[in-house]
Formats: sequence, structure tokens, C-alpha cells
Amino acid sequence: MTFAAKLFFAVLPPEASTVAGGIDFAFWLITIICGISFVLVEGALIYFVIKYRRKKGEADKITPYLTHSTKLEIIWTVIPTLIMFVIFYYGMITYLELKTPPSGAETLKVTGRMWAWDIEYPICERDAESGIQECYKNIGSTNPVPGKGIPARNPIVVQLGKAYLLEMTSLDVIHSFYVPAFRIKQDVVPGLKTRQWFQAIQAGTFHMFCTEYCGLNHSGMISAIKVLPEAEYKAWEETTRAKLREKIAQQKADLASGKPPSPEMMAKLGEAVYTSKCASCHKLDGTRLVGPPLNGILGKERELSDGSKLVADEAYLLESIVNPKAKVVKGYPAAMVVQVSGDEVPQVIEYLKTLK
Amino acid sequence: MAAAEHAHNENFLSRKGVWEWVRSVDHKRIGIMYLVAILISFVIGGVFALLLRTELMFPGKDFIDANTYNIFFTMHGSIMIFLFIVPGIIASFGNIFLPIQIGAKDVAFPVINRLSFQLYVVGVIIIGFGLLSPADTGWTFYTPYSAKSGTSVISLAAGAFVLGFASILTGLNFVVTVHKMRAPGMHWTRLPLFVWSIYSASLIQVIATPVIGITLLLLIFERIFGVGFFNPELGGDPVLFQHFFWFYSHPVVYIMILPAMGVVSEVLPVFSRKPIFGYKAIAWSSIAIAAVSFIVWAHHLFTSSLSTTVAIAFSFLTFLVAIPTAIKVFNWLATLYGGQIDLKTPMLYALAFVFLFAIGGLTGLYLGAVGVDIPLHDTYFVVAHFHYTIQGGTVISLMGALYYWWPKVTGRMYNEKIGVITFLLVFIGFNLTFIPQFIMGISGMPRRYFDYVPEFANYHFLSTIGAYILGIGYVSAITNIFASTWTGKKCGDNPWNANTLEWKIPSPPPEHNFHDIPTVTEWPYEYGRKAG
Amino acid sequence: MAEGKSHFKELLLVFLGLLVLTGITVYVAKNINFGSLALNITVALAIATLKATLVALYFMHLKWESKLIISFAVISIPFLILAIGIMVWDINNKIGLGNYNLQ
Amino acid sequence: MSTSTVTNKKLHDGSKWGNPGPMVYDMSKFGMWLFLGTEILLFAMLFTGYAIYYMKMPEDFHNSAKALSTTFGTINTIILIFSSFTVAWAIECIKKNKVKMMNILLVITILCGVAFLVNKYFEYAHEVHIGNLKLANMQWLGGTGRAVAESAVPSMFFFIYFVLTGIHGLHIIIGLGLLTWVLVKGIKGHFHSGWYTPVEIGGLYWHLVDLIWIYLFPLLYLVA
Repeated sequence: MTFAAKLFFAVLPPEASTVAGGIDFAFWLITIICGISFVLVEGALIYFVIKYRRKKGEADKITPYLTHSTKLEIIWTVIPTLIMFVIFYYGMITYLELKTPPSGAETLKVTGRMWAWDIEYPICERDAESGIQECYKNIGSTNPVPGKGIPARNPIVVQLGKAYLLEMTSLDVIHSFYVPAFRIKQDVVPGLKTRQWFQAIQAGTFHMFCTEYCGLNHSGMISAIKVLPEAEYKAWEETTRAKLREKIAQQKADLASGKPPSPEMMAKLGEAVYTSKCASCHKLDGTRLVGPPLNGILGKERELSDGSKLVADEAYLLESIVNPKAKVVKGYPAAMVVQVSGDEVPQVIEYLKTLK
Repeated sequence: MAAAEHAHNENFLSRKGVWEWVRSVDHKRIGIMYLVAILISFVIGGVFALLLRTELMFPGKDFIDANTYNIFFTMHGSIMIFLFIVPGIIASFGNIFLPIQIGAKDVAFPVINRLSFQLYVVGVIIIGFGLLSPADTGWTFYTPYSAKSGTSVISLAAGAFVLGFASILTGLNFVVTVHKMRAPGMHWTRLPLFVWSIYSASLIQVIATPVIGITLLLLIFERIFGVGFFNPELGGDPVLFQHFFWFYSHPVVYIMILPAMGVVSEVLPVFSRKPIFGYKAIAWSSIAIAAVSFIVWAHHLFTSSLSTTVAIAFSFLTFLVAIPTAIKVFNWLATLYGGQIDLKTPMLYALAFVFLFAIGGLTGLYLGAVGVDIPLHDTYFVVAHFHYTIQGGTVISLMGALYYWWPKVTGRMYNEKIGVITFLLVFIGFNLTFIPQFIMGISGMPRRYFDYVPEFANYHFLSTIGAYILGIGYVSAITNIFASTWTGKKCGDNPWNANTLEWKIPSPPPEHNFHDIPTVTEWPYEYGRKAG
Repeated sequence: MAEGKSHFKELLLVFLGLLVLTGITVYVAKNINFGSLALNITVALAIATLKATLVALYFMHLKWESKLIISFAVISIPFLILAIGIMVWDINNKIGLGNYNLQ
Repeated sequence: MSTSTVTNKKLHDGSKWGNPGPMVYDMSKFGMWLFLGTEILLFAMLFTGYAIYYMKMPEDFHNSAKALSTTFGTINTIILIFSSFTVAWAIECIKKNKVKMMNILLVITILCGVAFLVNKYFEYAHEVHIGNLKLANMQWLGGTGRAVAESAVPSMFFFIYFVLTGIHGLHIIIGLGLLTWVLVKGIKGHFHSGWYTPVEIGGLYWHLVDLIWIYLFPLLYLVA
């Protein structure tokens, strides 16, 4: 019994959001209906086969000449129809619950891209004096180690008991935002805004998958959602805000001194950009992933897809980041989408210079 | 009666040589060529499935990389759908037996029938050409990925486009044949249920297939000419592609399953020695399914940004299609009641069809209920569900049809013992493969994943073991039946003591099916009234 | 072979009718504004449907055709309306929600 | 007659594959109507696309359509209606065994079809000239189709215009082929009042081409 219970009752993920309970109720209701129908149909099938089977060497019998029964036809048309109405009703109300966000939900902007999720929080710090504003973004929080479980790095942090509205779109192809524990799933379509809301009711770290096939590293587009109780969340938010303030202060200092930032500083910033935006496709240990490895790229000879050759210099790197389709290295797909913003480009190049 | 005996020895297989097959417009020969072609496709598609399952046996990269995996599941899906299951029963056994069952010499347009098979071959060649740089979009070609992928999507899409025409021509031929070429006395109420199901499936083929044609053409235009119909960067709407695609691809699952239901409706009465129960209900439910199948497509789009009202409307419509399906199952059960059930291999497959298809249908209820569908959508639950309907339904039924009708085609009986053993392998292997997938799906394992989180490892392992048993089962079952062509004992004209017209002519059938067009006086399900 | 009587007169009349309708639709499109783009296009499509019906009934002999062919020709119309109607309904809902304005 | 091989005998009595002439006529017509049904559904999806993008961007459609010449469109409409009329007339002729008249009318029909295509060619050439159609951006096998996005973006109206008229033009070419085949048979004297199924079938196909154009004309040329 315990094994069966484990097998069949523990298969549903934890009910970690407000809608999960309703959906699971509908799920179990359908399971009971299906279970009963299953037993009746397959039971009748097996029973008939055993009871009426032809014994070995048995002669042909005269069987009852039953061709139809209008009464039976009506019964087994009407009863399933009524049951279907019930199932439809529960499907409908749970769907409406899934699609109707409560008022006052906090909006997170979600952008899907190959093969990561970018999430913009409304956690912003603004310096009144200089007008510099920085908002917290959770960028590129994927790139897990295959087969090794939930990636620990950079999960999306949300607060327990607070409603969130996700406004989602995609940069390149269709992805799908799926958190099994929350029972939510919504495709993320380029050129279109889609919405999904949730309110977590259980603290913990949960899987977050992409469920719409999106190319090479589709299965690597795993991330995690970390639900924190209010106090912990507030603490996390405070550290985040402190980091933002630090960033603003740094910018202000740079502005005040009028000096361009030092190459070391640039490279340091570039490293952060690289890990969040580039590393899911470009490795730094000389092995290929989606794109070519980028360690020691400067001064290397590249063979392009049209057969020509060139030596990678800064101009080439700049062009390849801004316009990835212009010069594609032979043997690699022209799949890259521009993700690096203007002021980040020199930082990344500075960082690449430091690698051997 | 030397002349009569001579005529008896002359059958449609008498003239030997490859050229006789290539130039033939005989519906039986075309049907057999289709049958062989789809079974080869089935084996190739199955090999891809086994490669996929082998990779998934353990977490992490085992022997193929993600790119190869994506190509393999695309090939598995495309081959199984476009080359195997859509032509499937309808083009093979439909071609061989539909004209005979209605008492006709051939289909309405024999040359167009041959053209259909020629187009099929051309489609296969075009798809084969694309294997130089195999596509990795999945058989669904969802834009914008399919417009961006650097692989030969065009070739796969063009191949599917040509195969669509083959499909239209087959369907068109059958509709005209059923309307215009029935033998005298073959009223609509005397048509075998197999003919009814093929007829409804043909209607779907004729109405739905042009839609996939234009959709794939637009996709090809998108790639060649840069037309932005589905390209968001140019103002297009990628979800519109899904609408177009499923407007065809939902009805198409009924092109697959209806003929399978027809086979079961034939086999069950023969082997239970009872008339089919609820003939009219089964016949009309085929037509009802065909009609309703056109208004349920958007349930494939429940998570792809469908507007709420439309989603709910489609959830409701989806349940409508479940009702005629349920009616069929109940009528089959009632046919078994009180019969004398002979558990020969074809009957085992027919019973397995009812068993597995019921599971496929019931799990469909989860997916029709829109709120419950959301967490299950695009997970292994869906994968298992459609394998239960398509494989547990159509493929099992196709195997049943093979065992039921191949003795008619060749006049020789297969080995019953091997038939039963291989059936058991298939049945056990099938359930072992897909029951773990249901469980994984409920737990949230997304489909089309090259790699997965470790909590699914045990289920994947079980599923892979099941897939191997299933593979061995299918290959040995098919080998058994084809071996009978050369090694089987002669079985006479009517080994199953069945009543439809094809059993009243010699085995193998003569070239023109009938020496004189028969006059039909009764429906074909008069079983069990007279002993012996 | 179904040998009917000659329909030449009808064909000629239909041809002239089609020419007149073409003239009307061009004239209307150039000179009359019914107040909105949607209304203008509806009028144009109504005229087109009239023309198409004439072509189908007379040029394509549908008027003299067997019930079977007529019913099949009629059956394709609901599918057509359905395909167009439902997809337009869905997209229209999404336009209403402002889902296509990404800014 | 054998059912397993195709014979190339002249089929004066109209029987084929062992079926009598009237039955072949009946079946062929029914088959053709079914095929026309599939064609209508094929275009229905394009019209759906039209309706949807029209709703999304009516102004764009309104403005883009101004670049098209109503005169060209009207001339082509009249050409097609006339050719449809002549082909229907041709069927009336063969019913009365007027083979020569039928051949003349078929020639006129074919010439009309060619004239339509010539007109269309000038229109396309004009569109290419003013830049609504960018042939240079075509991406061949394996291309990513993205080059277009990076150059000047043609409007959705023109995508639909080219797809609709392009596929319609393809149907005209197929129809011309069909009618030429019928004409050759007609000149060889295959047809008479007892056997004119191919004329009728070819005619039906040609009418469909006309039928679709009747809708294309207001949707494309008159929305301006």
C-alpha cells in the first residue's frame, strides 16, 4: 500500500500556489471518474472475454442475435454527456481562476530567450540628485549542470503569499513558462504579450521548465523559483537594494571624476555580463557548445561560413556582438540573438581580452 | 471445369516482376505497396524512437548530443506521422479491401490511385533529400523556430506538402468510390463498418489536408522569399501558424483512428460469432466524429496565448468529440456480450485496441478540461496520451488488420503460436513504455527534453526497457505475418468464416475481384445464427 | 451522358450581369464611402459573393447538378466560415486586450 | 479493357476502366467538385490571414493598396470573367457536336489566361521596381530568412498580395495546362456530344480560378 501510495499519490508536485488546490481537486475528480469508467469498461471487457471465450475444440454455437437497443444507446449517450459537463465545468472554473489575477498583484516582466529567462523586478533605486536609476534584474538564470538537479545559481526569488503577475514576451522563438509546483504554464511568444499570475503558499525551491520546444538547448532551459517567507524576502530585497545603491554610487563616482573606467573595472563588469548573457552558449574552456568557445579569441584565425578567413580583432568582436549574422564561424548555427546592450559591449570585449 | 480451375489459379499476384508492380493501377497492388512502404517507415521511425529512449535511459548525455537528439525526435515524429500513420490503414487496407467490400472492381479513378502512391514516393524522396542536413523543428514546425532553424526545414515541409496531395487523392478516390460504385443492393445500411470508417476518414482527408498544404507552403515562402506571414519581426503572428497547423492536424488524428475503429468493428463480430451491436450508432458516430473533429483544434493551443473565451469554448467542444467515441466503445463491449469469443491473434489485437484505446480516451478527459490541461500540457502526460490513442489504437489495430487480412491477400495462414506470443510482447512492452510516462507527466516532466532532472530517472529507465520489449514484439510480429506468405499453410478462401464480401471470393483475390458483380441481399453481420 | 438543353442564353445573361456587377463594385469603391473601412469592404464582399454565386450556379452548372454535388458544395461553406470565424475571433480578442502592443 | 494497365486507346465511347461512359462522367464531375472543395479551403486559410492582419492594421492595408492599379485589376477581372464565359460556352457547343466552335472558344479562353498572366507580369514588375517586392532578399535552401527583416520592411499587405496572387497565378498556369491538353484532344477530334468529360472538368477548374479572383479583386485592389 505504501509503495502504491508513493507511486500514485506522490506523483503530483507539491501544491505550492493558490490555484494548485483547485486544479488538483479537478484532477482527482477526473481521476475518480476515469477510474470508475476504467474499471467498468475494462472489467466488462475482461469478464466477457473470460466468460464467453471459446473452449478448445468447441463447436460453433448459436449466439444471441442482438443487433441494437435504442434504450441502451440513449443511456450510454446521456450518462457520459452529463459526466462530461461536470468535468468541463471544473476545467472551466479552474482555468478562469488561473487566468484572473487578483488586483494589486506585483508585475514582473519576463522575457524568454534561447535558452534563458530574464526577469525584471520592480525593485528600483533612484538617486534623486543625478537621476540615475537602477532596477534589479534576474538575467539568464539558467545554464544548469545537466542531470544534476536544480541549478543553485541565481534562482528567481519571490515572496511567500504575495501575488505576482507575469507579463511575458520572447526575444526569439516561442518558449513556455512552466512551474509544476504552481500548476502554471504559459507560452511566451515573440511579438505578443502573454500574462500569467501566481501566489505562492509554500516556501521552498521549485523547478521551472521551458515546455515549448525552442531549439538546441531546450532541455537546459531549466531554472528555479525560490519562495521566501516575508522576513527572509525582505532581507533579500534589502541586500539587493544595497547592491543597486552601490552600483549607482559607483556610476556617480565615475561621472564625478570624469575619468573613463579603468580596463580592469570594465573587465570585471564584463565578466558579470558574460556569465549571465553569453555563457549559456559560449564556453571558456575551448570546447564547443552552441557557439564557438571564446577563450583567447583575440588574434585567433577564424574560418567563416562562406569559406573566407580572418583574424579576430576588436572590430570583428564588436561586429559579431552587435550583428551576429554578419560573420558566422564555419560549422556553427547563425542562431545568436543580440542580447548585450550598448554600454555592455565594450565591457564584454574588455573581459574577453583578459582570457587566454 | 478446367476453365473455372484455371480462373481460380489466376489471381492479382500472378503476373510477376517489378515492372508489373510499378505500372499497376490495381487497387490491391497499390494497397500492398502502400502497406510495405508504411511498414518500412514504421520500422525506421521505431528505430529512431529506440535511439531516443536509449539516450533517455539515464540522465545526462549518454551517446548522442542534444542536437542529434532533436533531429532524432523530429525524424521519429515526421516519419511516424507523415509517412506511416496518416496513410496508415486507410491507404493500405483501405485500398486493398474497400472496393471489394462494396462489391466494386476497383476504385473510381485507378490512375489517380496510382498517382497517389507515386506522390507518396516523391514525398519520401524529398524528405530523404533533407536528411543531408536533417531538420530539428519537431514534426509540428512551430514558427518562428522553424523559420529560423538553420536546417533543411524546407525539404521536410515540401515532402509533407507532397504527401498531403497523396492523401487528398486517396481520400477523394474513396469518397467517389463509396458514393458511385457500390454493388447492386449494397445500401448505405448494408455497408461494412470498415467502409463507413474509411469513408468518414476520407472526408476529413479531403477537407482538412489542403489546409496543411497551404500552411507548409507559407512556411516555405517564409524561408525562401522572406514573407512575414508568421514572423513577428515583420508583423506576422506565430500563433496563427498554430491555428492553421492544428486546423489540419487535429482532424488528422481521426484520419488515423477512424479506420482503426473500422477494423475493430469488423474483427470483433467475426471472432465473437455475433452480429455487431448498434450498427447505426457506430456508423453515425464515425460521421459525427469526422464532423466534430473540425471544431476542436484549438485545444492544442490552450497554453499558447489563446484568449480565455475561445479556450473555454474549445474545451466544451472537445468533450463533444468524446461522446461518439464512448458510444463506439460501449457498442463493442455489447458485441462481445453473449458471444463465443475465439482468441485468435487478430481478435487479441482488437481486444487490446479496446483496452488501450479506452485508456487513451479516458486520459484525454484530463486534457480536454482546460484548467487541468494547463499543468499537463506539453508534458510526458500528453506524449503518453497520444501514444495510447495512436499507437495503442491505430498501430495495434493495424497489426490486427495484418493478422486478419493477410491470409486473405496471400491465401496462407500465419503461425498462431508465434502470433500470440508476439502479441503479448507488444502488449506488455507498450504498457511498460507508456505508463511511466503518464506518471512522469503528472509530476511535470516536459516533452522533447534531451536531458532531465534526476527525480525522473527511474521512470525513464522503466520506459526504455518497455520500449525495447515493444520493439522486439513489433519486429517479430511483423516478421511472423510476412513469413507466412512463403511458409504458411494454405488456408482456403474464408478461414475466419466471415461474412463481408472479400471473404466470398478466392484467396488471393482474382484480378478484377469479382467475375460478376454480386448482388447484395443482406448486411454482413449475420453471425452466430446457424451453427457451423 | 447527361444531355440537357442549351443554356447559352442564360450564360450570356450571366456574363453581362457579371460585367455590370464588376462595374458597380469598382464605381462604389471609388466614389461612395459608407462611413467606415469595414463597411466599405463588406459591401464589396457582398457584391463579390453575388458574382461568385452566379458563376457557381450558371457557369459551373451547379443549378442543374445532382443533389449529391450540391450538398457537397454547400458543406464546404460552413467549414470555411468556421475556420475564418474562430481564428478571427481569437485574434480579435487578443487585439482587444492590447496583447500586440509590446511597449 | 484491363484494370491493371492503362490503355492509350481513343476513348470515344467515354468508358474507362470498365465503367460505362455516363458513370465515368458522373464520377469525374463529383471527384472534380470534391477537389474544388479542397482548393476553396486552401484559399480560405489565406483569406483568414487577410482578415486577421486587416483587423490588426487596417490603416496599413488601406494605404498599401493605393500602390496597386485599379485599372489593371479591373481589366484582369473582365478578362477572367470573359474567359469563364467562353469556356462555359464551349461546353454548350460540344453538347451540340460543334467541335470547331468549341476549339475556337477554348483557344480564346487560353489566350485570355495568357493575357491575364502578361498583365500580372507588368504589375509584378512595377512592384519590384518601386520596391514592394524584394527579389534580392530571397533566401534559398537552408537560409534563415532574416535578411529581409534587416532591410526595409515591406508591409504585411504586400506579403498577402504576393502570396494570394502568386498562388492564384499558379492555378492559372495549371488551368492553362489543363485547357491546352483538352484543346489538343479536341483538335484531334476526341470529343463529341457523347463524350466531353475532360472539357467539363477542365472548365470547372477554370471557373474556380475565376471564382477566387472575384474575391481577390475587391480585397486587394478596392480596399484603398
